[in-house]
Amino acid sequence: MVAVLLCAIVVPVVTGALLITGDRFSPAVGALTSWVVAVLGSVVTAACVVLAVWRRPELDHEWVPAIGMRLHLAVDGISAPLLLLTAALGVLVVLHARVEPPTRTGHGTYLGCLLLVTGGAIATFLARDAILFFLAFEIVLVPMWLLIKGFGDPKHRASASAKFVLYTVLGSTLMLVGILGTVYLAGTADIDGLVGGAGLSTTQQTVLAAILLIGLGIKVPLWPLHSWLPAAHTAAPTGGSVLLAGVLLKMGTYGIARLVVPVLPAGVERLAPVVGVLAAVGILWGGLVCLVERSLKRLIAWSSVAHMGFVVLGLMSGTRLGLQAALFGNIAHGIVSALLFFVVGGLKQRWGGDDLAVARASLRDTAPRLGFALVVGMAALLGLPGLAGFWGELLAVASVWNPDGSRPVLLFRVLALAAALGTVLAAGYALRVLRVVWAEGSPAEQAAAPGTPEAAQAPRPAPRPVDADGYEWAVVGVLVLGAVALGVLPTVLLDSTEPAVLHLLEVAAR
Amino acid sequence: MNLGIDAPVQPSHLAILLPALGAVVTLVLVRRSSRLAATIAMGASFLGLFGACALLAQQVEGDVARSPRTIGDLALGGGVTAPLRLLVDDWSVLVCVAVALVAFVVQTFARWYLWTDPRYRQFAATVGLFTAAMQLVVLSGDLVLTLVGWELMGWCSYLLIGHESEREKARRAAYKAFLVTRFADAPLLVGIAALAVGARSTDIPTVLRFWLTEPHASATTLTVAVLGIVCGVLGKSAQIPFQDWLPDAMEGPTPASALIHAATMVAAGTVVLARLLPLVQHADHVRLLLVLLAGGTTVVAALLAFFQQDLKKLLAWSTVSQVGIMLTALGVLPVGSGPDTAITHLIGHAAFKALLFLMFGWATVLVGGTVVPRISGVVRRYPELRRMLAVGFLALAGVPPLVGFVSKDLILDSAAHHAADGDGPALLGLVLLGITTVLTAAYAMRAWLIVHHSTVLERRDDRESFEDSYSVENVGIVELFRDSPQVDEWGREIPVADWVASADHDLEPQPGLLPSTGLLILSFLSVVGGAVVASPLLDLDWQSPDWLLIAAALLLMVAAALLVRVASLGTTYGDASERLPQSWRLLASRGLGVDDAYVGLVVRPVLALARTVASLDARLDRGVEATPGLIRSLGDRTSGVHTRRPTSGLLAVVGGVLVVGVLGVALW
Amino acid sequence: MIHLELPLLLVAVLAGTGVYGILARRNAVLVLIGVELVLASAGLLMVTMGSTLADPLRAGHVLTIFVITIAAAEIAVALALVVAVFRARGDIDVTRAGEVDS
Amino acid sequence: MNVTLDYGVLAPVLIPALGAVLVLLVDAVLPRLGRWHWAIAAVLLIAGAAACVPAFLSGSDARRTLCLDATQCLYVADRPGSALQTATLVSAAVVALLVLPVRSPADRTPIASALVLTAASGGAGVAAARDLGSWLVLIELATIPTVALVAFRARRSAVDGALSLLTTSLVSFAVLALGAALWFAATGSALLDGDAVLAAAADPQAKRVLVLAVVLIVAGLGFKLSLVPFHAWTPEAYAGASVPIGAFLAVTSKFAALAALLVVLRGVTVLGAPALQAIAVVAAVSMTLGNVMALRESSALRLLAWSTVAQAGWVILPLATVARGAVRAATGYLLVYGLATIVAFAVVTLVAHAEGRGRVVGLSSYAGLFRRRPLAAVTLAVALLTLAGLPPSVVGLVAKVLALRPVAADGLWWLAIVAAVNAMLGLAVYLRWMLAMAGTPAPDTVDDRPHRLHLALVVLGLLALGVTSVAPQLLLGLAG
Repeated sequence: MVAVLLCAIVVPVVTGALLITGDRFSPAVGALTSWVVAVLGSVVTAACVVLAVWRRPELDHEWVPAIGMRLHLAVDGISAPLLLLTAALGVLVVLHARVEPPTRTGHGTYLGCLLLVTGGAIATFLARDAILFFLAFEIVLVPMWLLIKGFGDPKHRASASAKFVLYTVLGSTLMLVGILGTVYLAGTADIDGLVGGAGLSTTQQTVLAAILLIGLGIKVPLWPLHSWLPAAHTAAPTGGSVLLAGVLLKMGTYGIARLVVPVLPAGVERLAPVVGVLAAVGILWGGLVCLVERSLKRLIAWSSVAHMGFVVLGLMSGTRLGLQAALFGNIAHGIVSALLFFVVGGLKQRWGGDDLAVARASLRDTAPRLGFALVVGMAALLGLPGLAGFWGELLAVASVWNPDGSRPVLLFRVLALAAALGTVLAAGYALRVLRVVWAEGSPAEQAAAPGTPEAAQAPRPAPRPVDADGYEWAVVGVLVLGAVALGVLPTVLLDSTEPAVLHLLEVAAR
Repeated sequence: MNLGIDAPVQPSHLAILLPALGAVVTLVLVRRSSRLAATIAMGASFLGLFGACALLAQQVEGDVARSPRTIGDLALGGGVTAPLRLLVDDWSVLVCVAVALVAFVVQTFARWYLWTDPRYRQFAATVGLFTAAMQLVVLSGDLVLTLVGWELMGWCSYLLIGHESEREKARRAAYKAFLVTRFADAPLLVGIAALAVGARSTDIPTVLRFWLTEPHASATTLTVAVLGIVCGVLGKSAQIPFQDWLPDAMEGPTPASALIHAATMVAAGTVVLARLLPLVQHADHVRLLLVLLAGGTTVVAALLAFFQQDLKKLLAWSTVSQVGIMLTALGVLPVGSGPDTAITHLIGHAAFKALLFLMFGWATVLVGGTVVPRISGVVRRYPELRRMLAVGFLALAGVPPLVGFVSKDLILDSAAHHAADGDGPALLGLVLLGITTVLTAAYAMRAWLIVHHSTVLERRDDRESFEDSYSVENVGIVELFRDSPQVDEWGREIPVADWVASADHDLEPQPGLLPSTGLLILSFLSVVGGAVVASPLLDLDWQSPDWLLIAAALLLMVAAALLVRVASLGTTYGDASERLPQSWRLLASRGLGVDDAYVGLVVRPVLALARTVASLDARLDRGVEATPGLIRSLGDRTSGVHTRRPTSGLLAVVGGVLVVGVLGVALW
Repeated sequence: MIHLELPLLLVAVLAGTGVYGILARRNAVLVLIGVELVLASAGLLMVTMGSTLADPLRAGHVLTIFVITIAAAEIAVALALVVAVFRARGDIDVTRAGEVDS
Repeated sequence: MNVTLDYGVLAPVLIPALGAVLVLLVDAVLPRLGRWHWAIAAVLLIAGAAACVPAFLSGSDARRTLCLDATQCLYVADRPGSALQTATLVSAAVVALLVLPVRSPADRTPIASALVLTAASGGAGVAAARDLGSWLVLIELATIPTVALVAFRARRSAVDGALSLLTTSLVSFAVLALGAALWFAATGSALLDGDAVLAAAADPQAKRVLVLAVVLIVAGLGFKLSLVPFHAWTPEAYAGASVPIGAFLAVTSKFAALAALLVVLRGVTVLGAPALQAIAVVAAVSMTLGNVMALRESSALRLLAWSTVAQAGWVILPLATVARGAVRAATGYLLVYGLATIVAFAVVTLVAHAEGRGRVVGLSSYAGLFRRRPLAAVTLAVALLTLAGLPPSVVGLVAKVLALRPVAADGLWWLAIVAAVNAMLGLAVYLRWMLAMAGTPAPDTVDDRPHRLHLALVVLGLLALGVTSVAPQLLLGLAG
């Protein structure tokens, strides 16, 4: 069973590397072959992940004693949902690549990068050694950079990719500093062994927590460290956006939930008000920007800033409820943002741009399936019950209203109010999008659409059907189902994370 | 329904799930066929009604499952429990049946009304979901479930109001409805969180027990929480200051309006507040505020209703007013008494308001609109509308012995009793309710006089000649509105078409058997529904009415009605409000300009703030993007030092030795 | 036993002069001479200290000889390079090197 | 006085030293041997490296010889020292192999190979030297030949670079000599071991002199490590020298320099002294300046030079602390740096040999390398990512962890944050080059086949990077 753990990481990484290598030959390996290999790779990976989640094996092996890094992989209730999400999104983005191939040659590289990102994320969620966690954290960087740089929107990709990779590497190196400090002072790199402060003084914990939170905050992203995110999303190809929003951002909050909250409780206690305020500002900031943002893809990216604010708020409340809320919010946002980016990515390619100010035929008439998916996504975004987004936000607000006794209650109540206002803003921008894209317009304008200057100058690689069908509809449909399932039966996820959360906080409190 | 008390599926589940299931099946399985969609939707709705009736039967027999499970406890880490159970008690069962009934009638009517609509499928599904959400709120025994149903209703109302999204007005109205209610929901969310987290449970009985009996429960927190909940209720029930979304919501198809106004959306506020009534009674300041706002709304809305030039809008404002009555009723109750008066009014209102809306929908199909000039005299022209419209208006006005009278009188009675005990809010409520009763009678009379106006035939023919003529300029404007022979474009007289003049209306659209039956049931209930007060399910003191109060109210109502009748004499459309200044009517039809206030006070500032934030963020972004340039210029500056000459290197070496030496010796 | 002050003063003067020579001279050979002066000061310091300490290995003196040897080797290489520079450029001005990039 | 002598232990130093003589002798006997001198040199260097192998087998015991008594030995090769010796010799061997195919005047080959051998011998020796005298001699033995090696290219830029290198090295040597004299003055001993230091530390006056001595020595070695502000020669020399000699300067010399620095610091750390703030400042400034300058550099060789400056900062980063394992960390980082850099130079040599030097100088001339020479380009990319410390090159990442660990452990937060910022800047530097490789190629591509030996070395380098990425301990374990 232990082999499953290794396979879950090695299979996507090796398949990805092979695909990239295949592209280097001349003539390059065919697009279809690459795709089939990638699908196989991602499916095997997903199977491994499912097995690992089911059987919960553990691997603990010496790897690099020089830096005290062990090859320690395991699954628990906190990482299991994220692992499943990652594996599922890994399969979906690869499937979707058939519908929306990269705009230039290099299928193998594109698919390989997707797999590498998936593999890196899986490694991150599996890692139980703090330094190994950092290593896995870094694996996704270069492939993601390549995705944006090589396959992104030609207009923005140069600066966006640079911003992404440099910002993130700064964050992760800061995180490394924090991890190393913690590991050295605690005397162990084992994540479970670190839980509970490991005898660090409050000052030490505060400094370390600050460094870690800044580092991870860039990844999350926490306001005001967010400015790489909208740019990266605007430029990234659809698959890249999906992985970025659905997986990469989660690594930041997962890191906070794993390495900061339980490990440095005293430090978090001191910093919680500051971080909480930043998160709340992020919620409002993101929501407000979304109200006036004209690029649809950017708008979704901004909404991520706002939604990750809820997750961070939950984490900062210091209660079990808050942690549960954050973990739920993480998964929910993963599904919803992935869904939205698939839809919006498809729309952007069909429209040849994603400016909301351009008049187009209403989606509900021209492309009812895409329209339906967009409606579900937007409804989930504004936290509609019955869809995934609701529970995370509700629980986050509840946890922030009554934070842990060590937090300033009044301030946190104000934050809860701000978060509640954030849901109103979310409704504002989600419905704004629906009003413009889904409901407005008349079929007569459709004929004029291809002739608009925006459409003329954008590259149009292959004509796509007006509405989603085939793989695209399957991919989108699976995510819609996921969003509904999680919204109707939140207990499935909450039950799976609860024991781990209780265990974590119990050990931390000891 | 032979279900054991511990069976996993209870009638309460069925009442909620079946309409939702119908919606899902309609959306997922039905591709094109409206017929299939209608069958499924109506079937599901009927089964939901059946479930509700089964629940009622069980309740009456007393072997009902009091708190059935739903999806199980939420695992929240132990700090707060969320059992997510339903709560079945006397009044909720009654409301449940009323909701199911109205929903079923609306579904059948919509099948007729929206027969040619290409989006009928979505409409039917949304109505199903809407019903399920409302039933969830009605039967919810858990704050979280209440919130779930509550928000879902908001969403469904968004979809229904924006059904005809080709029209900008519909889109705007839908957007506005959702945003206004959502805005009011933010405090509700916080309030629910505060209540639940304080009581460490979201179970409503537990929450009530905690806040009412626990000595160390903070009164301030309770006040804040209840304030939040009342705020949410005011939003959903379209009370001041959130009232303006509801009249706009008339942009939705009429069946949707019937659903929103009669049994679901706006009534949900009453249901939730009735559930949490003990808490409201506990927080005295909030109760006063509630009475003030809801009572004020009843009066203002009734006045506005009187001035409306679109009778559908009149009905909308009347809903606002009537829901205000329910909320006021909750506010004037003495501590410890149940919400049964308000619930009675809710049920009665559901019946007659649904009836009125659907009848107006029918009338719209016949005459093409509900603005006064169009609908004036519709009853004369289509007598089949007469009886049921009359029942509806009488019930609305509160004429004995119709249901409106019964429930309103009970409310007045309880307010009077409580006011007599010296309760301030009750006294305030009594006064406001009294005014409203009179005003209600007045606007109901006005509406009836308009639809009953007799001169409609001639004007209708004028209009038809106007519409049929090829070029408008050939038809003098004077001729248009005079009882003159109609001419074609060459000035020749044209004969009045036979079918227009004849009384035979077979060619006019008629609702089918099912919708007609539904309307009949509704009108029946509007007449005899008052009997519900005698049921054992409601704890009402109906046997000892205050005859003096009834007499006074009736007298005032009759006086108002007479005044309206007198005022309507000699007007073009039988519209009593024509006697009043045009500017008043304009102001009223714009809802007192509250929409402008929303835009000016909330929308514009928020958008301005959003733009500021966006530009700030752009600045931040530029700051980040300037970093490479900064580094480059730093490099350029340092490159000035690197002359590539050995001497500069030597200088650096010596300087470095000095610096390092000083540093080393000083800091060691 | 002579006092240590005088030799140490000489060490300082030599080192200072050497550094001045290194910094102020443009002629490569003169720069070399500056370096030699600093090395001489180092040697002198070692000899001085070696003579005051009772070191069985006579390390001070040995070190001085080492330094002188290394300096000689360096100067050999340096002069060879100076010749090469002169051949390539026609002068041995250290401030003008690197003006043209190939 | 009896001095023990163990030739086996001394072999890593003696074999290349004698090898230099041997090469010259062979040249005297067989004057037309030409480039085969390089092969002889490579074999000898490998043999020298092989002589180090017992140090890694025998466990933790340091190998010592030339002992005066039981405790005082003039030659001690401990684990990090042996690692640096091996690395010095192996890298010199690789340089020799890289030079081998390059055409050059026949009379220069033996001299150049003898110089490489000599410098390698000095570098190997300095790692184990434990007394001031041999330390000074060996470090200059490792330095002076490089001046000649740079000048050998005989272009004007090479001569200029050599002059820059020479003047800086002379001044640095003067500083070193002064430092050595002060050390001697403070401790009264020519030995670089802890006892004498402890004795000197007891006397506050002597301690002050000792500190000055240490600081001067650090400054003198800073030149060799290309630390700011002793770095000015680096870009000139790299740009001037032939590409393989650039590799020699960038790798072999650095190993020797760190070995020399460690010898001194190892003696000082017994003081349990507070962190060497001077080293911290120098490290921070080196990293920052190196990266900033590299960011605006348009020549690949100069970029590598500036990258060396920045990496030197990373190398001495752990030495600014007194944390356990600082020495091992610095050694480990340098080993990884050396591996990555020599692989990068190997790729540049390959391209330069196949397409001409003009096609490797400007960054823009790398355009299309990914299409033109996928293998070389991928290898170079991996090497650059190793330097940047990012996966897929795990070993580079591990090295970064290794270097930051003592800093974080010691709580030098400001330094850690500067390092984090520099990790970002460094990535920008290397990504620039990688982006240049990804661009579309210039039309006038000279596409000669690369020399087989170069190709083999590049493949070997890629393999080495790959293997060490899977098992970084193979490389880092050398340092103990």
